[in-house]
Amino acid sequence: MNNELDIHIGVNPARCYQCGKCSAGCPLADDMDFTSNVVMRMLQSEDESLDKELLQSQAIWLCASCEMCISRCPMEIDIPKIMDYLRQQSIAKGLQNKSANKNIISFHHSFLDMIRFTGRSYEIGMIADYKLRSRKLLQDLTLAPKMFLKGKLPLFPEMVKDRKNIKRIFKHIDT
Amino acid sequence: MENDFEPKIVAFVCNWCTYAGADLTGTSRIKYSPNVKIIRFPCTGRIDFMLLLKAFSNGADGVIVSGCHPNDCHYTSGNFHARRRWVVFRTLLDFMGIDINRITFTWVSAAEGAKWAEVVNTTASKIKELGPYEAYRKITNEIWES
Amino acid sequence: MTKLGFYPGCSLEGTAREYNESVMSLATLFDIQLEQVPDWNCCGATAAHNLNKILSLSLPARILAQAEKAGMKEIIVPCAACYSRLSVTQHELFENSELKKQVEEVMDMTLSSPIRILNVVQFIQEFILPHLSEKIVKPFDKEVACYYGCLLVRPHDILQFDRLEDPQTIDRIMEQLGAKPIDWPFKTECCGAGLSVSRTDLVAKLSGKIVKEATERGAKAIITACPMCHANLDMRRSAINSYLAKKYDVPVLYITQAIGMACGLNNKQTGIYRHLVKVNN
Amino acid sequence: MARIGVFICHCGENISATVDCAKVSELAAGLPGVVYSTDYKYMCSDPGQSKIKEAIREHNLTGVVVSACSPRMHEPTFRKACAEAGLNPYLCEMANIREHCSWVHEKGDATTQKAFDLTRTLVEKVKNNHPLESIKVPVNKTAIVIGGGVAGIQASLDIANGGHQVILVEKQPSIGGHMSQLSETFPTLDCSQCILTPRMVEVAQHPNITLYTCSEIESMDGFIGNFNVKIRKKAKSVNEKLCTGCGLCTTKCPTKNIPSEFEQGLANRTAIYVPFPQAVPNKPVIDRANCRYFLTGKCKVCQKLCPTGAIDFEQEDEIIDVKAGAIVLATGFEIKNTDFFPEYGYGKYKDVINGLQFERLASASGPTQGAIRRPSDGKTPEKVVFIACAGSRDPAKGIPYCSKICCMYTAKHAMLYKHKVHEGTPYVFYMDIRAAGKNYDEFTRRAIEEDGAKYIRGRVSNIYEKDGKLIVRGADTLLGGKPVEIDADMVVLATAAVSCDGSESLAQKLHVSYDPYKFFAEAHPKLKPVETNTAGIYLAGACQAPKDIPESVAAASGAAAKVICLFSNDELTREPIVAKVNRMPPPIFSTCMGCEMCISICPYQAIDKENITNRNGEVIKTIAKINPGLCQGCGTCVAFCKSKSIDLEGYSNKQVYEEVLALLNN
Repeated sequence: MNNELDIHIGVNPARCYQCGKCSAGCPLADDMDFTSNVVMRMLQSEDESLDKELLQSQAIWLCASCEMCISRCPMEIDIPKIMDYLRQQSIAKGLQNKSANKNIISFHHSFLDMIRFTGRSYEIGMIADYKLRSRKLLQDLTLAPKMFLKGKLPLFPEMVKDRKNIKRIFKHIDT
Repeated sequence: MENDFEPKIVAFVCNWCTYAGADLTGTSRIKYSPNVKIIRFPCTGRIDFMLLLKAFSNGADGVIVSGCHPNDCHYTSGNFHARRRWVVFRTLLDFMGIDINRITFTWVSAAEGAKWAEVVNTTASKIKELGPYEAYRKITNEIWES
Repeated sequence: MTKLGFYPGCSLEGTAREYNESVMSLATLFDIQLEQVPDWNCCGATAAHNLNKILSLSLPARILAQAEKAGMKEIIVPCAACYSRLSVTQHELFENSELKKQVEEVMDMTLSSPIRILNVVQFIQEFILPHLSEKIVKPFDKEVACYYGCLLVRPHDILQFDRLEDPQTIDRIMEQLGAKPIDWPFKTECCGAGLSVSRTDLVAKLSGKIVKEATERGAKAIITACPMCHANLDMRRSAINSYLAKKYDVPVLYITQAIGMACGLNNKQTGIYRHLVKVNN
Repeated sequence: MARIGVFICHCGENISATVDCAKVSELAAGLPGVVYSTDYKYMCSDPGQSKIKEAIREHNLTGVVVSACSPRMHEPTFRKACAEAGLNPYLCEMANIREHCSWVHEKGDATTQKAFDLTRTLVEKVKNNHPLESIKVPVNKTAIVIGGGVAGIQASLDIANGGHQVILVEKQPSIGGHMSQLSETFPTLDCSQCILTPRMVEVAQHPNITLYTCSEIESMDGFIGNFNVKIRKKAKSVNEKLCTGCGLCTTKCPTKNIPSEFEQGLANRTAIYVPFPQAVPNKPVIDRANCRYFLTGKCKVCQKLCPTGAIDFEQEDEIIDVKAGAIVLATGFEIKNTDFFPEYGYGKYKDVINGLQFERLASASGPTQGAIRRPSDGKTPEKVVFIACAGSRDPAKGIPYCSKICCMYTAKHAMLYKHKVHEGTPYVFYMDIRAAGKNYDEFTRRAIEEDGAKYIRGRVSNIYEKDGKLIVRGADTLLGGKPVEIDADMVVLATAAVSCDGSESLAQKLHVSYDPYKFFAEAHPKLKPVETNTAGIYLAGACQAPKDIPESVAAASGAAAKVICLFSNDELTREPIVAKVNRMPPPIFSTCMGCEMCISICPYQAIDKENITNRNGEVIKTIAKINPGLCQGCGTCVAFCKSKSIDLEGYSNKQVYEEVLALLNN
C-alpha cells in the first residue's frame, strides 16, 4: 500500500521518521489500537499482512479528522489524507473493523444515504436510519425529546429541489 | 514520419558551474543526446553574443548558453551581465529575424548533472522539430557571395 | 445595505437553529442582507471524505458552482465544518485541473474561478466589528473561554486563518464586547466532532476535558463558532457530566449570540433559549 | 607553421568502451597542422606522460591536445608534463571526451565522431594559443580573523604563534563567544571558562594580535595575498586608552534593568557595562540604545565618577583601513529562541528556556551561582523535561538539518541537573541519540544508566501551563506511540543552531558563497573543508555548519595552517588567464576608445584609466588599463568592449572563433 499512497494521494510514508509528534498530539491516541506513528510504520513495512491488519483496525475509524497531526508534523506528512484513503480502501476491500462497523461506519452510511435522497442531512430521519443499522435503539432516547422541544429537530426534511443532480453525483461514485 | 535530422547544437558554458555540471552528468552516467557539443568559457560574462551569429552562419541549428545560477557566479556578477546582455540582445536578434527559439539561455550549477542532461535533451528535441536552420545560412551566404 | 452570499449548511436548519437565528439577527441589526446559495446541498461533512474522495469533493463543489451561478463573489459560512470542507475543496480543485475536470463531470456543472469563503469570525471582523462599539448596550462582562475547535484553523496551509496555535481573533472580538478572555490551552483541541452519535463515550471524554479545563480556569461561558463543537459541548453535557461524575454548568454560546446579547437582542433573536445548558443573561 | 601533437586516452575502458580511440587518433592525424597522433590506455600515468614528453622533443611540437577526461581533473597534470619537456604549459589543451562524451552517449559511430569533433575543436584552438607566463603577486603576511569565539581565538593564536600578524575583529564588546557562556563541557565535564579564559587572555597579550571589539567588516576588495578591508569600530563611548577597567562607572549607572545578552536575559545589566567578569578586553562600553544620557540628554553619572576621565560621549564610529593577505571567517552560530515554537507557547512561558539559558543557570558564574532554579519563581524544579531536536530536523519549520551538538549537550544538561538536584528527575524527549565522537556515546550512556535521565523516544506535541506546572504532552514511540504527559517544573528546549544574523551580507561583502541556511560554503565538502571558493578566505568553526568545540577548534587550526602555508611564500603564482587591452603602434596606440564601460562592469575593480602621453608629457589618448594582479579572468570586459580592444588570454576572440568553426565544419 506504501506505493499506492504516493500514486493516489501524493503522500509518501517513507518521509516519516517516527518522531511520534502526531501520536503525542492526537486526541484519540489513547483509544486507538494503532496510534498514527504506528500506522505510518506499518505502511513503511510494505508487509501485506500488516496492510490488512491496518485496514481492519479501529484506529482508522476513530480518527476524527481534527488535523492536529499534520499541523504539527515536522515532515508535513498529510496523515488525515492517508486516513481517508485507508478508510476508503477498508470499505472497498470489505475489511471494515467489526466494532467500528456497528457504530461509526453505520453512522457514515446513514448520513450519506440521507444526503443521497434529500440532498441535505436531516437529523430525525438519519438517526432513525442509524438506529436501525446499529441496533442501538435505546441510545439518545432521553436527548431526542429535549431537542425536539427546543425546536432543534424539525419533523420534515428540507430538501434540495434539484435532486436529480444530487442523484447524478451519487450515481457516479457508486459505479 | 521519422525525423532523421541530426541538428548541430553548440553550447557555450562557463567553466565553474555548467561545465562542472556537465562533468557531473558524465560521472553520474546520465545519457543524453550527442548533438550538443560544449565550448568552455571562464564565465558567461565572457560570451560575446556575436559568437552566436557566428555559430548560426557556420551551420549551427541551435545554441545553448548556460552559466551559474544568479548569486552563484564564480566571478560574483559575470552571469548577471550575461543575462542583462541577453535581454537586450534577444530583442535585437528578434529584430534581425533570427529565430530566438533556437537559443536556450539557462543556468545549470555544478551540482545539477541531471538538469544538464535535461537541458540538452529538450533543446535537441526542440531543434529537431524546428528543422535545419537553413534560412539564416542562406541569407549570410548570399551576402557573402554578392 | 451590504449584500452577501450565505451558505447555512444543514445543521443551521436543525440542531443549530439558534446559530442561524443569531447570525440572521446580527445581519439585520448591522444592515447586512444574507442571501442563501440557491438550492444548496449538504457539504458531505466527515462521512463523505471518510468513505469516498470524489463524493467529498463533488458535494462542496456543487455548492460552489451554485454560488458562482448566482453571481456571488463571496459566501459566508458560519458552520466551521462546512467552511473547512468548502475551502479545502476549492483549494484542491483549483490546484489540480485534472481532478477539477473529473468533479465537474460528476456534478455536471463547472467552476470558473475561486470565490471568497468567509467563516463567521472573518465575517464579524470585516462587516460587524467596524460598527460594533456604537451598538453595544450591555457589555458582556464575564470571563470567557474562546474555543475555536479544529476546523476553523486547520488545515492552516489552506485556510490561512489566524495562527495555528493559540489563535486570538475570537478573544479580541470578545474583548471588544467587554469580556475577559481567559488564557487556556485547549482552544483548538478536538471535541470529538463527528463521533457525536456513533461514539458518544469518546465525545464525552474529549469534550469533557474541554468543559472541565474551561471551568477550572474560571470561564463563565465557552464561546464557539462551530455547530459541531456546540452540539458536543452543549447537547452532550449530560453525557459529559456523567463521564466526569460532576455537574458542569458552564454555558456554551455561539460568538454571534454573545455579540447579540451585548447588543441587546432578546432571547428569541439570539435563540439562547434553545440550549440544553441554561444561559443566564 | 603549427606542429600539433594529439594524444587520445582510453582511460582504461572508460573512454574506449564507447569511443573507437584508435580511429579518433587516425582521423586526428589527418588534420592540418597535426604532425603526431597516438592513443594510449592511460595518458595520465607515468608512461602516458612520457609519451607526450617524448613526442614533444622528437617532433618539435608547438602545441599539444590531450583528449581524455575533464580538464578540471587533469589539465594541471598534462600542462606540467609539457613544461617538463620544454613546451610552454599554456600550449597544451584538453578535449573532454570522457565526461562529455564516452560516459554520456551509447557506443557507436556518432560517439566516436563526437570525440573526434571535440578533439578537432581543441586542435584549432591550440593553434592559436601562445606562450604565457604565470603571474606573480606579492603576499601581505597579515591575517584578518573575523569572530572572536573559540574558533576565532584558536585561529588567531595559531597564526600569531606562526610568526604572523593577526587582526581579530569581534562584533561584541568581548571575545569569548558562546563557549564563554557554557557551564561545563561534554564529554569531560570540565569547566568551559576555566579552559577558555586563559586563551582569551593570551589573545589580549599576544604581541602579534591586534584586537578590535565592537567592530564589524565594512567592506572588502582585493584578492588573495592582497585584501583591502575596512573595519568599522563602533563607538564604545569609553576611551580605551584612558580606561583602567576599575568598573566604578558600572556600579552607579541608573539604568539597571537591561536584559543581559551574556546571561541570555536571565539577569540584568546596566547601560555602561562589561558583558561578563572575565571579558577581554575588560573595559566597559556604553550601550547607547539604553543609556539615559543618549535617550534624554541628561545623566552623565558615569562621566562624573570616572577617575581617569575615560567616558567620551562624543566618540564616533571609526573606520580602520587594513591590508591583509588572508581572511579567516569564524563568525559562529546562533540558536533559535523559544519564541520560535508556537506549540511550545511562543516563548510566553518563563520556565520554558533554551539550552544556552540552562547553561547560564548551571554555570557557577551565572545568575544563580550554578543552582538550578526556574526563572519564574526561583524554585528548584523537581521535574525537568529536556526536548532534543527543537526546531532541528524539522522541514516544516524550515530547518531540515541536524544541529549536531544538541544530543550531547542535552545529555550533559540532564547530568548536570541530576548532579545539582539529587532528588530531581530529568526527562529527555529525543528522536535519535547522535553521539558519534570520542567518548561521546559512553557519555550519553552514563547519563541514562548512572544518572537516571529518563529518555523517552518521541517528539513533544505541545506544552501548556497549568497550576504552576508545565504540562508536556509527548508520546513514547517505543511503546507504540503511547501518549505520555509530564507535569514538569521546567522545560529546556535544545533549539536549533542557525547561522548568525548578518552572515548573508558579510558573505556578499567577502564574495563567499553560502548554503540555503546562510552557513558559509566550503570549497569542497570533503577535500577542502576550511577553504572557500574565494582564494585566500578560510572558514573556522560553526559559521560553516553546526559544530561542537573540538570540531570548531580543529577547523580553526586547519584554517590557520592554510593561512600559514600561504604566508610561507613571499609571492604567489597565478594563472595568466587575464584580460589585456591591445596596444598598437602610433598614431593609434590602441583601438580602445576610452569609453570606460569596462571600468564600470569589472567585478574586481581591476581596470583603470591610462594616459598615453607624447614626449612632452601631453596626454594624447586615455585608454583602459587592466591590473593583472586584480584581474581574475572572467572576461566580462571582453564581451562588453564595443571596439573589441580587450582580449582574454587563453580564451581570446580568435581562439573561440576557431573553436566554433571547427566544431561546426565537419
